[in-house]
Amino acid sequence: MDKRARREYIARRVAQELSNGDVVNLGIGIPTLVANFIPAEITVIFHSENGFVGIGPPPREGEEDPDIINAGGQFVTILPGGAFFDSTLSFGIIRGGHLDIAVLGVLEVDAQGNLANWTVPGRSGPGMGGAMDLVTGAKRVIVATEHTTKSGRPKIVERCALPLTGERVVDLIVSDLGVLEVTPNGLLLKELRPGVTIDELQAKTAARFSIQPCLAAELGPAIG
Amino acid sequence: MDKRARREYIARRVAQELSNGDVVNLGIGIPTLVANFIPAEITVIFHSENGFVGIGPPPREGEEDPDIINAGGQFVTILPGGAFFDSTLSFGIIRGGHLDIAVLGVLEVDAQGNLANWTVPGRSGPGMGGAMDLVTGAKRVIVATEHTTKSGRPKIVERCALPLTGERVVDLIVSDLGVLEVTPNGLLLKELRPGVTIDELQAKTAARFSIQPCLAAELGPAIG
Amino acid sequence: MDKVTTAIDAVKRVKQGSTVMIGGFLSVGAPQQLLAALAKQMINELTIICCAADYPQDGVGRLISAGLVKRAILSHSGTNPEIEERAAAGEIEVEFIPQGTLTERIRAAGMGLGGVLISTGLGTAIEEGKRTIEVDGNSFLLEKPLKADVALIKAARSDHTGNLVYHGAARNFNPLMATAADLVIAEVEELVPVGEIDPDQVVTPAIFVDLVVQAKRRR
Amino acid sequence: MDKVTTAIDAVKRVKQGSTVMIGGFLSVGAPQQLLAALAKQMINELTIICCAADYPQDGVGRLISAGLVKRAILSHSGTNPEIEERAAAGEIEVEFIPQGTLTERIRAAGMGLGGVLISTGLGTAIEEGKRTIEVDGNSFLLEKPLKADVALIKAARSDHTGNLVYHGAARNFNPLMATAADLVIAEVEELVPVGEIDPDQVVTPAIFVDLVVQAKRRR
Repeated sequence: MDKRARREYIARRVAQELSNGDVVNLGIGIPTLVANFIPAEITVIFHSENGFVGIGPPPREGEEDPDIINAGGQFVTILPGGAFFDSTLSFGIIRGGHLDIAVLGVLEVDAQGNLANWTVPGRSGPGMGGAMDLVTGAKRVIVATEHTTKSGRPKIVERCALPLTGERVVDLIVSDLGVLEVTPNGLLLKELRPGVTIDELQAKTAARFSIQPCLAAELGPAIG
Repeated sequence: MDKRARREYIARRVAQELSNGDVVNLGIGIPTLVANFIPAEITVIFHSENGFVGIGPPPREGEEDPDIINAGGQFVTILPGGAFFDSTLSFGIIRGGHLDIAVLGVLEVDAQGNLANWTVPGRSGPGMGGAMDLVTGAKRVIVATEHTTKSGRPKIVERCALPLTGERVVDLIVSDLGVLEVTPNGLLLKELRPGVTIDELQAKTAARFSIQPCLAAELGPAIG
Repeated sequence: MDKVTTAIDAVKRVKQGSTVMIGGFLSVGAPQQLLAALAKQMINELTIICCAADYPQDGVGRLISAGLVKRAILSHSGTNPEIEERAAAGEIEVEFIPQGTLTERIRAAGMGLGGVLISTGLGTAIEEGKRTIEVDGNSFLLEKPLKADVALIKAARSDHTGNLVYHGAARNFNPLMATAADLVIAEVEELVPVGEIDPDQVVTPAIFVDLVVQAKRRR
Repeated sequence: MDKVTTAIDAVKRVKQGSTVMIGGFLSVGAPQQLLAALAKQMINELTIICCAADYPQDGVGRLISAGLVKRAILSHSGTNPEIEERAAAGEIEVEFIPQGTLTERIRAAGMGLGGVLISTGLGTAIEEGKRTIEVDGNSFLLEKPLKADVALIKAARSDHTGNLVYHGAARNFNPLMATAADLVIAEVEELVPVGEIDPDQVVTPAIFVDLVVQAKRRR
């Protein structure tokens, strides 16, 4: 599977977590791709933390409105039924429990649901932007990430070493190898991507995890 | 002087305290009359705590907009350049230092600038409404009141006996007998209404006050 | 998602003993039709959170007159002698909150704040039972968020998904209450198709609104 | 009161060492003409409060590139390598605040709150130096109001007294900053006579605005 296919797999799998009517914020990178895979039978409302709900598709060339960008700075559109507002209301939506799901990428995520994605030691920037608000405020936080860094280092770890974005905030981790839930008892593997072996996932994960009983049964008596 | 003349005297005198561009909130009763006496050379913006700036004159009969009332529940109009807003912004204007002057009536006001105007013991109501916010938030609080109650009891007292609306909040007291400033050293009589004697004012005031030097000089060497 | 329903069906979602926020200021901007429907359903033991007690049989006064209110949290009751009589008789427990503090406490619930620091009421009876917090040498009262099970609000105009626009001083508490309740029911004077309200002019975005009921415009 | 003036005359009111709030999100909604005028005036030693560092020579990046900024309080700088270089060189002191906390701190100053309680940043580096307050068993950080000497903001439309209307995502921090500075200067794309803006549609009432400067509309 090439990089593009891996990223699309993750986005498509995250999209299955969404329900009709959900208000959803998608972070930059893989999370943004989720919008392309929303099941046809549901309507989801996308929130842009710079001040609107109802993000639509990118405008046609020459039809860009310079005042309508997403939080990543790209030209977008607003759908009929959308609304603009100021930044206090935008973050009030996030903090006040009005945002059903936030989907974000990470540098590291750990077995307790801690998440690090905003800075590395020794750099002054780039700042957390709205990431801390999103992970703290969203009713459900889904991490959408490749399972390892480019150099093959695991991103899912026993305990984050990088400065945290949020403490015990992650609910679900969707990677190109599988789906792990963060439970009070630690990580629970719920799915393997078809074709991925438990050995491969285990080798690329730097945290302990248990295996959901029905998946364990599928995998055979030797596992779990 | 009849009651109406006394009330108009107070309102007219309060109006002289306003400056061009001031944002002003007028309470119910005598304070409302202040709007009738704004000097022609200045523009004052009236704030209505139920959600707008730019209170205009009452509508002609039959032209009432049922959604445009003042905080006393009477039909009013909005002037060109006015704006409607919600109650958080309306009280944010008051609390945030954007309201230059609040003019209110009182049950009692005392030598320390404490003010009581919202309730009497033994009653459940009627509640403070926006009065506590107004006296705490306005940059300058002017009390506009008849000097005594209907039964002749002084309203300006050494120490309020009634439940307070605000502590050390009053800047100026304008009554039908004169004008008193609340200073860190207590009350300072700044003006007597023409025709009122210092003895009359003293007899009807239940608080100590000093007399502003230039007024004392006018009144003669025996006083002050 | 079309959220339009009838007043009666909407208020059936209010349960006995619910905490209900009600928009309006002296009944201007009050959801009169929803209140009438609620009074008709005789859902009682309510705790109401509102700006003022309005008038007998008008605005929230409709619920008070119908005997459905157990507790009222509000800033002013002077226009409604019935609530004062019922309070004196021990039928209604009344809690007064300064109006500006009430607005911020509702907003705090809606915007996910743990509380706000306000100086209004320092040195008065309002201090009782509240924590005082010093910040840089100044004292403030710690005011907690105020949430409700249901908000009954009123707007001038809505699309079928609940994007709301208000008119005049009827806006008042409605936009804040829309953010601070588990279920938000909006009574609206005019109902338009989705896309007709300019997204720059929406005051309450549809994501805050659960049900929309069309009212007759009074004028 | 006509508050219309030129960009150059308006920014002369900004003094060396001032704290300046600047609207905009990645330069959308930034008062470009006011920023250009300020950079031209070479008023330096500024503390800026803004959402992000925008881009080199664009938005607040104009002030950073011109070397006028001593301290920056913001939520994100990733789009502007120059601020990171200057921070590394010790020329600019940078303080990062979570974006939603930044919005509430600015609003708290504007609305006269002594502070707000926010859970964002608990368990992270953001906790450092902040008081933790427990409310009903939950922990929150006490976040203080954030005020400025001057706010430079941008709106789509204004009348001559400064009633402001915004367009699209260019609204962002502008309405809140309008409430939280001693002097508020608004750059506006379109200027109309008083009375032309529907009082129901005003977002920032003129009482918050001191000076209005007409900008060229970009499109």
